[in-house]
Amino acid sequence: MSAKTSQHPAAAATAGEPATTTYREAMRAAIREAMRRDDRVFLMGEDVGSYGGCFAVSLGLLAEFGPERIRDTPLSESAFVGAGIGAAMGGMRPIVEIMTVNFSLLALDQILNNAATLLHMSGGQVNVPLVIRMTTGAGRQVAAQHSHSLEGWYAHIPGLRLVAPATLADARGMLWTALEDPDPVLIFEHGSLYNLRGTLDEDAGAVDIDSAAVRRTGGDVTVISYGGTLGKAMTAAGELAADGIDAEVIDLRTLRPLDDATIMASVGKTHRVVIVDEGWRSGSLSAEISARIMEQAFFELDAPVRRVCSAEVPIPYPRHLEEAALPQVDGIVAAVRAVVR
Amino acid sequence: MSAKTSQHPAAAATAGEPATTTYREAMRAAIREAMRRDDRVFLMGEDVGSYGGCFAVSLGLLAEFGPERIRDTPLSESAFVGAGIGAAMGGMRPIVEIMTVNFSLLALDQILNNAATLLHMSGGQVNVPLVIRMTTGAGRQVAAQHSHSLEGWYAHIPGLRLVAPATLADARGMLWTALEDPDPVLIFEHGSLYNLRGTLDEDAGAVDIDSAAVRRTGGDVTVISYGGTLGKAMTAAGELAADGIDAEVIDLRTLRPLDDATIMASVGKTHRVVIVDEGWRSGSLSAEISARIMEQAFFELDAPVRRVCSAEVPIPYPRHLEEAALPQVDGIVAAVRAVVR
Amino acid sequence: MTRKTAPSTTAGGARIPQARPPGEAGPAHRFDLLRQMMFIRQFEDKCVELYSGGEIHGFLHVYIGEEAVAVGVNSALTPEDSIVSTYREHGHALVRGVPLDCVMAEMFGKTTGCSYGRGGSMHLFDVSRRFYGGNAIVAGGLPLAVGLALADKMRGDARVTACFFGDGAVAEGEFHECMNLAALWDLPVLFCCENNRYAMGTAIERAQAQTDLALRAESYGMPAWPVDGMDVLAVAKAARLAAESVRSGGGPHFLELKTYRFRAHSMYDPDLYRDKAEIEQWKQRDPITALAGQMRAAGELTDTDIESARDEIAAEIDASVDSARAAPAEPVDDLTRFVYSRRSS
Amino acid sequence: MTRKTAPSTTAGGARIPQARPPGEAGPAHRFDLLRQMMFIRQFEDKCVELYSGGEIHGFLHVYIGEEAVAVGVNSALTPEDSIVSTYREHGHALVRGVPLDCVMAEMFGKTTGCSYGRGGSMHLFDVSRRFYGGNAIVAGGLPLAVGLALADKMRGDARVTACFFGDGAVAEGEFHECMNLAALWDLPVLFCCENNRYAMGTAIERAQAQTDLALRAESYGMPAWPVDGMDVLAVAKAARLAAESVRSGGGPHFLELKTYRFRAHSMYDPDLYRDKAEIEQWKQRDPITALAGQMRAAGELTDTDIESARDEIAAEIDASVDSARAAPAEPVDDLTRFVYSRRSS
Ligand SMILES: Cc1ncc(C[n+]2csc(CCOP(=O)(O)OP(=O)(O)O)c2C)c(N)n1
Ligand SMILES: Cc1ncc(C[n+]2csc(CCOP(=O)(O)OP(=O)(O)O)c2C)c(N)n1
Ligand SMILES: [Mg+2]
Ligand SMILES: [Mg+2]
Repeated sequence: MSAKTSQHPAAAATAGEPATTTYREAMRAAIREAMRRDDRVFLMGEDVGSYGGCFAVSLGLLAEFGPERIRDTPLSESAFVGAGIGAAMGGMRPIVEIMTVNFSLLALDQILNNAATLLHMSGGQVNVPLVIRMTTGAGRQVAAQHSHSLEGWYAHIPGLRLVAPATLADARGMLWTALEDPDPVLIFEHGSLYNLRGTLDEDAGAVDIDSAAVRRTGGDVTVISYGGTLGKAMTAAGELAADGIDAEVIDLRTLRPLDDATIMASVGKTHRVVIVDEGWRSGSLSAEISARIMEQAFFELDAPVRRVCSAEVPIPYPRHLEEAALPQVDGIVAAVRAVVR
Repeated sequence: MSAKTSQHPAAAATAGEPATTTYREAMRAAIREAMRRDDRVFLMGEDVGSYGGCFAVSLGLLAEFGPERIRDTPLSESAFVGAGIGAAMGGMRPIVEIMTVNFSLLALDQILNNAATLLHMSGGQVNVPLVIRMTTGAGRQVAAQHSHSLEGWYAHIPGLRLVAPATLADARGMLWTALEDPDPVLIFEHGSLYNLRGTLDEDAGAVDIDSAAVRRTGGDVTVISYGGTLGKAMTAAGELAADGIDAEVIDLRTLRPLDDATIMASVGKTHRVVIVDEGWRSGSLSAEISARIMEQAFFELDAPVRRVCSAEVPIPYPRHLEEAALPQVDGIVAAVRAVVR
Repeated sequence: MTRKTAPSTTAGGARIPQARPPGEAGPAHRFDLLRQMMFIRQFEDKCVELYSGGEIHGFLHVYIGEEAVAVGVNSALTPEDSIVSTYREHGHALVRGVPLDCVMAEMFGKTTGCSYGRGGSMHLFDVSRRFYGGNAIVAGGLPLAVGLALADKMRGDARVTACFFGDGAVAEGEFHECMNLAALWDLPVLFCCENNRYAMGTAIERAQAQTDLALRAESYGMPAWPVDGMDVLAVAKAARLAAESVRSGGGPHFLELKTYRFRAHSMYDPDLYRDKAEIEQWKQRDPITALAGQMRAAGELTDTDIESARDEIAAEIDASVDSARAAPAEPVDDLTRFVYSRRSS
Repeated sequence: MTRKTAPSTTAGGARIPQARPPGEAGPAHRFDLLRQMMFIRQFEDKCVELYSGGEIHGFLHVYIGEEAVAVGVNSALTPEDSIVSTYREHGHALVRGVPLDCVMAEMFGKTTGCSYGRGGSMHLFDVSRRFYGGNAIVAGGLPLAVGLALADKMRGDARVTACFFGDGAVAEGEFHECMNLAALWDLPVLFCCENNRYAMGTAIERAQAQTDLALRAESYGMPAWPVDGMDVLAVAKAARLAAESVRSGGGPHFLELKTYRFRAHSMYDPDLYRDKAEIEQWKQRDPITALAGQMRAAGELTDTDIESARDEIAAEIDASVDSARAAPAEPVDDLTRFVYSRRSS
């Protein structure tokens, strides 16, 4: 796996016929394209149809594809996720939308004990070519039960692939590649990204889902992030640059399997690392990344790896408390300063 | 929090009136004592009553306490765990038994979004003095869906306390302390321990559930383990001692909050660490421990922290493959040799 | 075990309990119910305004159109009873007696809020009034209600736990597990299904194979009746009957309260999935105008009564807004307080 | 949506389908069913022996006493249909045609096993025969069956997916969600509830508020019948009727197959929770002796027929044990193979 260097979407695209769009629209375009290309593909989940998706991702698709393929489900997370697994076993290519990661716990048994396990347990017979999309993360003042970032848990499960598109190009391009994977792929879309605006080539299409991307090159420190925190990491890097600290920013893109090569290459260059992760610190994905750097690049490190994570509290409703609980630009900047000191 | 040094149960007890017993019986004695001491305490779960508990822990208790307090439930993990939460809110002190961690996923929403969250989310009003016991771990050839070690996931959740008794004294003593906690406490009992035999003082009783224990002191390397792998770590330490490598073995005992002080004190002494964890390596509790050592004791380390974990595969049925998938004494010995090299 | 009830069916398909509660309450009682509904309505109208004005944030699910359910059911409860509700729970909290100022301050996220400002609209709590929230996971409150009732039953307390949830929740596995458990153990739970015909944008016909939810509940061997949820007197009557039966050891009961929400699911919802005509039709059955009309016809109510009630309520609500605005926000340093009981910072 | 069926009730309380399938099959068919049941029985007797002898490990859940269910239901299926089962699935796999040698080798954890030795007793798979396991999470297979049926329906394939599960599974939330989904979407699933009256040590009366499981299933608006699960001909008949209806677009059907397990739940179970007399009573209704008795009475069967069948089967089973013993174990280096399709090692 090799790292690819690409621009943060805030920067203008440089090739093709760039059009202004949003992350939401890019995701929708990806679903539409998949539905058109392969009639085994269908979208299933709560309110994906007449409501248009709880984040309006699938708005308009019901009219185009009809209720068989844009399939509203009852509030039965375990059953419809499991039905997605069964349909995938039966030859379809379902895209199952779980409104948010918060509700995915109700389907976790199906995801772990069936989707992730059937292939190995059956000795290679039962493939589950399923894609599950879900929104993750906090930041909209929706309080303790609606603000989880639990992708780290899913990244623990052998048999799954996890991706977290953080850019328009990835929102547009990861789905098709995920659908072509013979194994289950989970797509985590951070709720704060849907309105992200930028440009995307008219011919933007499938992208790899194997490698991390270096979104900003730099030599002083490596900042590792993904999904909803990439923008904060980029902003922090900008602020640090003004102070003469040159940060390299990695967007993990794929949370399982992790692209160790890209991470270690950067560590080998900068010797200092800050990991940004919206999960609660203890036991978050950031812990695994830190442990791997310990194992694979200990002697490259000039300072201990630092983590900027969420406070270990149920996310509270008031804005100032929610902000205090989540990773913020200031915290990233401070952590970087501490490691480059 | 301070570390306490104590003997592994394989060694003879030294005080009081020692009696031979098993981990299973110690656990049962703890439940019996709690039921006698506090009539708000009751035990609820699948087959805890007339079957006697799927691991025979509660055998005989139905006869003593009757079906109201030794309460068999239908196969409805989410409902009876949630009912335990509600009963705790209503003033009872329920002990809910989930047969195994594998099935606890069906109740995870209740544990995370209610048990762990209600106190904070209600601004301090709603206490949930609930104890949940469950068996964890592999080793009995029960294959992919029945061999999980997911305590690391629970250790991610703010609001929970997690303990993993690895000795007879802890099996006997942790429950009462957990019941006295105003917040939810999860007890993870490794399935391979129930037949552990040893001696226990007649007057053995409540023990702290805050601190890790140094089960073997040593100066060359720190081996951190808990629950089902403690015995393997002790055996490995014995083998290593024969080779002149003097290992300190820490039994974490409490998986959340982690007793950082005991860990870092040992690291400060040995400068070398191996963590043993039956969870799948990526994203297991071992990752968090490694990350904390990175953060708190980086400059003490003479070698990168190593982890001995389960292979990242659904646990297969055949004995030789299951053994290959789990942490074993040989692997611990090899890892220690690699870090002390 | 056999089915415990077989409610009679009227011509129109709506089934009403066969036994009748003792004599109806008088005009003062009716006026009280009316005023409670008006109170909820005006509170929520104000919340919508404050949300649009940027003073309330996050999710806001209003109950406008459904007020008769909370008011009617609550009228059958005593202060010793318990309530478990959903994210659409302003009405339940207010009629339960959670002080207006505390509810309003909670909407603002202030420390004078009934959940200390931590929860906001979806997580109102008041344990002193046995109001156990405010649960935002659909069907997530049902097991709590079952557990509260279990505690009462084990201790011999003759309490009712009223548990509110929507038609959408009926599809969740937890609903099933809880119905079975409550029926199996004969627990004192009053299940109150607020059937407003939609779960977000999903009409009940597209979510339930069996849309007669009372019939479904009955299959667990529990008395279950559909009730006109737009008629507060009907709700009050059914709830009284059911609550009395629950309280006196009759085991769990289920009320299917047929109602409708006049506004969108939440402030995020563009409400594209239902006919405007359907909404207008249901608005004709507004529970407040309906009761007011009846009372006016019976000569129990004048326009002045209504206007002065409205004005009083408006003044109370305005005052609560002022006090919420003025109330202190929680200091950031207290963020980790109450994660655990013993480690408050 | 209204209830789709109202089966008639006989005096004894057992309800049988009103319509009758066309003429019964003849003696050859009956002998075939008998032999299949004997096959399962002898296979499992051997497994118990091998377990005690330390050659089979882990969990072993035998089906002894319940054979009529798998045999009867399977007789109504075609090779194009799909099966989803539980951890008590030796019988289902064998009647489905998964080769004996492969099933036996799987018990031994050998690479010639039907799941390559990876799964053991609880996880038999044979995708070539549309046998989709072998699920050890109670009720965990139901959503898979719903999904397989959804795929068939979307593609227009006229398949039936037969989904087996126990009475205990009925209490799980997943059961409810799947019943509703299958009924709502009219999916071609044949739900086969093996009601053996116990979930491990928990008798159905202590687990289900409504022990009439067919009645419960009906509440989802799906045809549901109780069937004498000790009578293979009754099972075959009901299954044929139900499967034909499912196959021809009649939506999901539910069979409650009343049966009993003669042995403990698993090899770990000391079986302390039920009366020995109860077990003996049920053994009087052994489906194999019952059918054999009927056939003998009708002059269709001689003792020699039985003995030679038994001997043939025994020889086949012994051969399968030999071949399983001789088969290779998977090399440890292949441990991570098939975690992902593309990264086999
Ligand atoms: C388990 C779960 N799934 C999905 C959601 C998102 N959601 C919130 S409310 C709602 C609709 C619930 O409908 P209903 O139960 O009828 O209650 P109503 O909102 O109509 O009062 C949905 C889908 C959730 N909160 N929890
Ligand atoms: C979700 C879940 N909970 C608990 C168990 C443990 N367990 C295995 S089988 C069983 C009993 C199931 O009873 P039933 O559904 O009636 O099937 P039977 O064993 O009688 O065939 C239990 C409790 C499990 N495997 N899965
Ligand atoms: Mg609704
Ligand atoms: Mg059973």
